Amino acid sequence: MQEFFYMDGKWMYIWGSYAITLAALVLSILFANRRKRKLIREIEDSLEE
Amino acid sequence: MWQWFHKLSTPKYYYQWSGKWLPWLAGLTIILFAIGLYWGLLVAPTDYQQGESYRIIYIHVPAAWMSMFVYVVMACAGFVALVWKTKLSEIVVSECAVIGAVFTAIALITGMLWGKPTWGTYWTWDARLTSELILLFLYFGVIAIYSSIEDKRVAAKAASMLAIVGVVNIPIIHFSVNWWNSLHQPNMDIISDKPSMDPSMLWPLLVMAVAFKVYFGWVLFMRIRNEIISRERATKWVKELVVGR
Amino acid sequence: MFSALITIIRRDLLVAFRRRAELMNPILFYVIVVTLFPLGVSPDKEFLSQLAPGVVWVTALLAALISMESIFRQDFDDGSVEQLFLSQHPPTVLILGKVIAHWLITGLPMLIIVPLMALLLYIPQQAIPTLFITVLIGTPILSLIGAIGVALTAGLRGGGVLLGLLVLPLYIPVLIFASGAVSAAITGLPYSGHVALLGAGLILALILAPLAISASLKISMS
Amino acid sequence: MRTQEVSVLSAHDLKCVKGSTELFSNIHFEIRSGEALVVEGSNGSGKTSLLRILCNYNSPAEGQITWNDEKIDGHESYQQQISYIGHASGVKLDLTVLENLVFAQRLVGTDRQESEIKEIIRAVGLFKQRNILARKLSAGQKRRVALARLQLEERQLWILDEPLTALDKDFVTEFESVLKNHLDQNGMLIVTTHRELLLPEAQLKRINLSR
Repeated sequence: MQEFFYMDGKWMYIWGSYAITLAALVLSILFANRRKRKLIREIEDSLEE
Repeated sequence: MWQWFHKLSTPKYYYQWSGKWLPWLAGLTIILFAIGLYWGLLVAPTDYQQGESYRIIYIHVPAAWMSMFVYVVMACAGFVALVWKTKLSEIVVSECAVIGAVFTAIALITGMLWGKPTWGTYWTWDARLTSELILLFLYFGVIAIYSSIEDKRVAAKAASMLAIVGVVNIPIIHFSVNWWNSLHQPNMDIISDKPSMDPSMLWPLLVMAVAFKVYFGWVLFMRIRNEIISRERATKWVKELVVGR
Repeated sequence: MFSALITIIRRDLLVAFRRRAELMNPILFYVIVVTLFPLGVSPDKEFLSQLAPGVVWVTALLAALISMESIFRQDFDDGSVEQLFLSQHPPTVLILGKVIAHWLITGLPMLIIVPLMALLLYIPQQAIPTLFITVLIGTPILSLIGAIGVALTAGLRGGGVLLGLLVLPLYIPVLIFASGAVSAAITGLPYSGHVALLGAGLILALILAPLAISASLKISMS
Repeated sequence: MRTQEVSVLSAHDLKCVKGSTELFSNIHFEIRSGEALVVEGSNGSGKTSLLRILCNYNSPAEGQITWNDEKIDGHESYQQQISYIGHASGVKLDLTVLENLVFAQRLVGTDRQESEIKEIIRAVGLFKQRNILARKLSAGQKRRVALARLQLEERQLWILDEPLTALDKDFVTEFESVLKNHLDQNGMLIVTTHRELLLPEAQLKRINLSR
């Protein structure tokens, strides 16, 4: 298992690029979700007045 | 069929329709990514020439394909926005610009991280990387013009126009960059556009490509729904939606 | 139709000549930027003549970009853009006339300083005709594509930088083939292929750009 | 001015939205040849926006506009029936009065002799200034150049945004007769103005946007 992560010496590049890609994809989804919650809160506030 | 398509382009109906699809898109994306990553990282054999570092293609190539695919989708939405002036297509244009830029950035970064072990340097003025960089500038252009106009409907039309002008120029830029590259640099790219790898390496790539497309659907739907709520906040159905939540 | 084209070219040239002092600005800007390169890089003859095609054409792109703004700026301010769309003649013809007039004011003068540039950058004698041809065919493309960008950003603040971001990526093919032609000529290689592609680009731009400019103006005016 | 055929311009439940604020909604009107529509409303009520929508420079958020029962959006010759004066008079500052009018009418597609153009310049009281650069004219004089262009273009539908601003008193009455003359020859007029226009009530229709 250990040598799987080692990727014969090039682990930094492989896992680096996978980490960056998956981070970017997941963050896009989280930001979209965060914006949705923020929008709904804004609309709720505006409805209260 | 046309009637349904026309009905779908009204924000209210689209919001309900897409609501049903979101969980499916999310689930399918996660499953496909799991299969693709497992297959590409664990099952696929080591490349005789590049060793393990070739596995980066399982995200680099799909991201590069998506960066082009999203631009074409954006340009088509732009065409619909300018001709039929539907509100939904205008929203698709502005949201695609951001998603496309993200995919292009991913393709660039993974391309550089792949270049280091393969060619020894992070950046080479390789034809594909250069075209990808110019594509990123085109995306920034669309995002910049959209954000610099206050009235969102006019901004969307301007962005649509630029997307259409851009999509006409992409093949020209691609051709001229390839020609320029072949002139100045002996041909160095290891994997040609259509990877002639043996099937065991190819299948995970196709699975990842589909995974990226389904992911694109998921994040696009989410962003469109957000923009619909934001723009239609004054309407009754949005207020009911928010209260009813 | 053709008379309308000539009319709007004459009008814009007349307007430009009323402010004769400003006519020299694009050329002066061009020469100054060209002189920056030897100062910034190195005055060595061998090095400069190899760098020359790129310098000439990157500067041409920047000069075109900076002088693009003036094509619709005045029309938006004095309200004559609206009149373009009320004319019996199709707006694309009038717009093409405006771009031709703008090119005659900012693009064509570049031809005058081609010999000077060749001198400053040690461009060998036999490459000068190529330089002339590429400037003659290339700069109209820059004006046509640039006008699309100006039409989209006319009413916006921060127009200059935004215009650059929009238009420079679209200028890249012209840069590649034009500087390619000049460097080929310098090294004695055939350059007719590059010039032919530039010509094709010009025809494509002449046909498509006015349509895009007209649509973009309608968007900016709405 | 030769009389033109009868035309009808009608608008049904027009609504205009600027950014996220609604300017006006369900606006209806119909004007035939020989009639004028005065658009009233407080500042910022969307008068200029309505005029620009009627020129088809902008499309309304909702509603329909028809010219002789044909939708104006995509209508191939509707805009060629219009003469429009916006807040800016469409006058080139670096051209003289005469040059402005010679080029304007030729670009619009009419081909008048220079003598006729000079005649119109005399009518608007700018004959002495005909060779002066428009840059040196006062706002009122620039407005008169635009009004001169109006008469040269000989279009059926005049859409004027505050045409009388900066005009001195005696010229206004003269211009009102030009408008009346235009209406009598099957012309049509849509105008916004703060100053009351002395036009026969029978030919006048009004709408108010700020209601």
